[in-house]
Amino acid sequence: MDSFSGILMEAIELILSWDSDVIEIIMLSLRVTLCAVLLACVIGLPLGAIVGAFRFPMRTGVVVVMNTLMGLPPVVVGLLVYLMLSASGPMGVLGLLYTPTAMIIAQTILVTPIVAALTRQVIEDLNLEYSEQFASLGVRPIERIFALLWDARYSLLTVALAGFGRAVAEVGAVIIVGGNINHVTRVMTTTIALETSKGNLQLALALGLILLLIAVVVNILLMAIRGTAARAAYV
Amino acid sequence: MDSFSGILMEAIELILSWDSDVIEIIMLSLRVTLCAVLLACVIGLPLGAIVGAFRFPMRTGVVVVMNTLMGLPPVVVGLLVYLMLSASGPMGVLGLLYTPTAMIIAQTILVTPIVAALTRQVIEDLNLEYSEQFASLGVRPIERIFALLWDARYSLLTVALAGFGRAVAEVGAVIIVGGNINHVTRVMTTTIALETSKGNLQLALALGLILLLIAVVVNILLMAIRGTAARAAYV
Amino acid sequence: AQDDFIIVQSTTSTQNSGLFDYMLPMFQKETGIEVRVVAVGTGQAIKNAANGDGDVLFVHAKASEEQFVADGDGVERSDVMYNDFVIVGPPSDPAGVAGMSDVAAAMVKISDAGAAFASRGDDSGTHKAELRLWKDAGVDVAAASGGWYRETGSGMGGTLNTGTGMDAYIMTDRATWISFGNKGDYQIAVEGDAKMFNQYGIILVNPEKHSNVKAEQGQKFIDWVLSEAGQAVIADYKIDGQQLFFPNAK
Amino acid sequence: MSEALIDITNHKPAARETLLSAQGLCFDARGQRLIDSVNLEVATGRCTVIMGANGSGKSLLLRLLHGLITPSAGTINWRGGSLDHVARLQQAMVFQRPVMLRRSVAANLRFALKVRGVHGAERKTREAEALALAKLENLKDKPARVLSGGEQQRLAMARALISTPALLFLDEPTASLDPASSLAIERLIETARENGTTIVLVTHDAGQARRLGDDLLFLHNGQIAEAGPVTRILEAPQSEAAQAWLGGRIFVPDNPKSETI
Amino acid sequence: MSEALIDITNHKPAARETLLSAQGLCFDARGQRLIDSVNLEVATGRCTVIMGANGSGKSLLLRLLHGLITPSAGTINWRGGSLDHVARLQQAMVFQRPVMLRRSVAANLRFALKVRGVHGAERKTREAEALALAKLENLKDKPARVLSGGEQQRLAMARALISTPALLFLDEPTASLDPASSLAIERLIETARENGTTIVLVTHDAGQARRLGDDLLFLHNGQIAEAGPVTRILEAPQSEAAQAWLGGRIFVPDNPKSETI
Ligand SMILES: Nc1ncnc2c1ncn2[C@@H]1O[C@H](COP(=O)(O)OP(=O)(O)OP(=O)(O)O)[C@@H](O)[C@H]1O
Ligand SMILES: Nc1ncnc2c1ncn2[C@@H]1O[C@H](COP(=O)(O)OP(=O)(O)OP(=O)(O)O)[C@@H](O)[C@H]1O
Ligand SMILES: [Mg+2]
Ligand SMILES: [Mg+2]
Repeated sequence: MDSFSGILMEAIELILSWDSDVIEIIMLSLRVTLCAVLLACVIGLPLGAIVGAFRFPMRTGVVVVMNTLMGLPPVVVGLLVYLMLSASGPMGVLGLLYTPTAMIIAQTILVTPIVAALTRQVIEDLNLEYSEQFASLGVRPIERIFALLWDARYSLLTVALAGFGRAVAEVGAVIIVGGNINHVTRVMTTTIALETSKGNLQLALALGLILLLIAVVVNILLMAIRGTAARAAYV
Repeated sequence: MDSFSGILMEAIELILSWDSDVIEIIMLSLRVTLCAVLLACVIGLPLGAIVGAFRFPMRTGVVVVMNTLMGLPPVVVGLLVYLMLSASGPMGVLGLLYTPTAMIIAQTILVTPIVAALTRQVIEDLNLEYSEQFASLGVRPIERIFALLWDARYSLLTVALAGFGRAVAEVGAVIIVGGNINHVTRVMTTTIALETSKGNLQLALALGLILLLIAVVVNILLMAIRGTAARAAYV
Repeated sequence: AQDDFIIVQSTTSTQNSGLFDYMLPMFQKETGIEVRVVAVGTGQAIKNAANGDGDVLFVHAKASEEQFVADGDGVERSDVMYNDFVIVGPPSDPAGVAGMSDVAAAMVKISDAGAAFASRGDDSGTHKAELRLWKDAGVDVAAASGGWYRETGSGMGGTLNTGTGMDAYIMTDRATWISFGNKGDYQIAVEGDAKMFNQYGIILVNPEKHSNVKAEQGQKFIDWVLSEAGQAVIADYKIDGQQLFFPNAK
Repeated sequence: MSEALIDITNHKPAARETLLSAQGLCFDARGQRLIDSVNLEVATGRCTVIMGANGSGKSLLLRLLHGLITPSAGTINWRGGSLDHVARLQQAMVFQRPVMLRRSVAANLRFALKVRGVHGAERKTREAEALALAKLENLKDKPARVLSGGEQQRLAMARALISTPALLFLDEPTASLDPASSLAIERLIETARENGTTIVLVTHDAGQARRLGDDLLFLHNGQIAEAGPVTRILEAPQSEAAQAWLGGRIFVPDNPKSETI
Repeated sequence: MSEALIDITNHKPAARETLLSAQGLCFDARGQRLIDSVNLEVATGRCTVIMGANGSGKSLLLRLLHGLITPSAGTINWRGGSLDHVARLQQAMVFQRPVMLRRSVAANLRFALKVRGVHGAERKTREAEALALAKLENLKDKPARVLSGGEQQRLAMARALISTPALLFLDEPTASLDPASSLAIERLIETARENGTTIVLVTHDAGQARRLGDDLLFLHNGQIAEAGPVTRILEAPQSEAAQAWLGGRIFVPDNPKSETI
């Protein structure tokens, strides 16, 4: 075993020697992650906003469930999706097991509660300020949800980034439903797990660094969009 | 293979047949998770609040880094902690590898960025309202951080729960630094992964359900505390 | 064709050795069939195959494999190749077993010395073989679990990472060991006992039970692996000049 | 609708259609009765002024009448029916502390129109009109939340008027306005009345009450201490509460004594 | 300190120590010059009134002088030195829109004392005094954010006074107060002056300016249009801006015409 810093050095070197296999894996990681986060936002943002903006019976129960589901164990989600998509499962005929689509489904299930629960909190705080004004204007429920989401968009960016962070780093669910098949469903995190189990710790760390770099780039892009927009319109 | 619902039924049955080994695993899971979340809050809340409340050079950079670190891959964190704590690593002499302490360290590293990044957003939103009043009162930076954290405590509860969700469901890091050693470092998630690899899907799902139940209980407890306090003092 | 592929459920030890990366491109070149390998724990691989989520099962746990066929989940089991298990240990050799070839005696020594031993503890083929060896040696490891006997509940690679980190003895298959990248200064301590034989088998998943099984292509793969050409490819696969698997198809 | 103007001068409660009424209205919070058995009628076209000390419950009463909070007891009638979503769309309110959406000034106005399904060219025209009314043309692209206190109050007024409500609740709409803007806003209120809008106005300014109001409700500790025509109450209050309040008349702005200390 | 009272009557700028001064103060936002080359001096013990139309920059100027925002150009001097944290601790401000911490009324007051290191028995006494001053004893355990508009304004005043500042900035402190509360607040301001506190007051109420002010700054579009003794400017404004503003005198509250329309 090399020294700690030695391994880091080697990791950086490995990053510099670009490789077509690595690029393929990175692209699939990005595709799966971004699709899942997008889907999670499409479902989780309105859901969180509804729970955050309205009072209804059993609301506290819903909030507890949403908060709890932030702790869905990836392996459990992976297993459930596997059982659904397995040839002997109810959706087996679709033949989705061991495809990127299956991975997107699993990740969406994992990330949606995170997006929804955090959105609920953000929208609840904003709604405290807006609700009477909205009621006075006669804003209908759907418009209200959209208006709250729109006005909270800069705070919600952080929520989406939390979802992205979870999805991009996730391995437990995608390895079960994707199978970590070379050139088909191998992504960054499953590769890192594989190389770790092969004892190639340097390579695993190098890939981890690349993964973080990708996350940095995504974050910078989003912050840049936010920054420009904020300067123009937000207070 | 049983049907999907059959497996769920079996899982529930398994839960009902309580077992001393299972209890040991649950207690360790709770201990590791709660310690890690506590530590992550102790570090992440003030950190997030500082970045949320103050302007300083390179602040955007810090925000990007914080947001990015929400996507720290657990396996990478596990490896880094492993290399730090391994006998040949810089902190090898402490003999912490394959102890619950190592798992707490790894989870703290994973959860702290989540707590910090989300806290940053919550505090930034509140600070928008408070900052001039605080400046006028001559509130010193440290008091300011504490006052903001205190007044945002109900929103921050959701942040802490997001951290709890991540920690309680996490397997990739703890299995590397803890080793999933029976009776020593075996927790719920590593057990679920193990049973899955053995093909005992029913058992894995049953354990997953128990894990979620634990998360529900923790959530309900915290919501109850919040509910009572909120009725007394908060608007 | 785009979807001219089969799924092989296999184990991490086969995958980690690099054999598939070496062998499968040759098969695809010859037949045009892409082989997608899902490498998981032995138990999980068998379960997945029993669910019909694969066309071919390629593992090393003979008793379970025969049960798989007996349950009607598989068509027929064939021996493919073998390698052997070894016990690796730290250079300090706390139990003084280095160089031994009598595995039972070595295990007794380890147990008597209370030297750390890392077991996979995951019901995998390797784990089952290890338990059998302990039993032969007359050591009750269940009682020592959590003490010197440490069940890591991980795959072979994870157990090697963990075991080397705690200066424990570890039983592993030779192929995984040779290709393992995190050996540190570990060395093989015990090898050469006939009891440490590790047989791999291959089974076509029963298409009568699971209509989605691509029986034709799956059988083609099995036939190729068992053919002289396939067996030669297995024998040719070497790391650092060492042969990892020894073909023994009948 | 020009009848409404006549009322301003003769200040007599005319027998006319009741637009909004409340019976036995109560509101409790934290175990305290904050609004206590309020009965009232607001007739179409009139301007009802609500006065009372700080904390007497004026804003709470408006929020109850506007249906923003649910009464603990009592009923509210709107045109003889109940106060539902459709009724709310015919009302508007200017809050004591304006709530500005995190958008530009124009977008704040646009939002109120969008909610009422006003689109396209009409929206543009009405938006421009409202900006002109509130003298906010120069500020229309600014984020609403950076406006000065008075500018925000004017924007809130414009946003409420833009929907041409049948009933307009105004909670101290000129509190932080300069005299010229106050004048402009009072003119706007009069114009709205001429167009048929009924007004319920909370103010601390007796002069304003006299200028704009027909009827006056004097609130004290959540109860109506006195109700009647504005001039009558301001000149000859009968309830102790109103007398005491007006006893602070040294500070009712139109008293010359207020200039010497 | 009783000298200060004399000034109220003779309204002559006395030659005394300058507490706060600004030279060439400018503030830009969104490419607009909002405060433009303001020079001013605030002498110890005096009450300087700032008037001007909505949006003329009164609140911005207070925030600049209080050091809450950084000027784009110009300098501010506090007792001849710079405006640092220590200086800020000697100042206090009542904002136009009070910011209430999410705590009880008493805790809001307590917070201001804690910040200044006042603890134990003294804190209790001063807290009780402040509650009494602002007539908030009955409300002391309520969450500050459910208070009525006027109650919040009184709490903000109490919170500012509790630290016995050398300089007190007041941004329309009586805008939403009833006449009796306004009187009480004006009394509080006078008491503070007697105790040596210098006042800078923004108001739209000419009567209040006359009652409380020594010097007047008239702001127009971010510039000082006119400065001088309060009575002189209110009676004989020289700048066009002030003339125009006072030309709306039909709405300056002490004009009897304001009662008839
Ligand atoms: N949610 C609440 N919980 C407890 N008390 C409340 C709540 N809302 C309002 N109050 C109290 O009810 C009283 C009346 O409040 P309201 O805002 O109606 O006063 P107001 O007459 O409008 O006063 P102002 O002239 O100061 O605006 C106040 O004392 C306030 O503290
Ligand atoms: N951050 C900002 N960005 C752009 N414009 C601003 C900003 N802050 C204030 N303004 C503008 O500056 C002008 C002056 O604002 P200020 O709040 O000082 O007015 P004011 O004199 O206090 O008015 P009022 O009597 O209504 O309180 C306003 O037109 C306002 O829209
Ligand atoms: Mg009010
Ligand atoms: Mg202002």
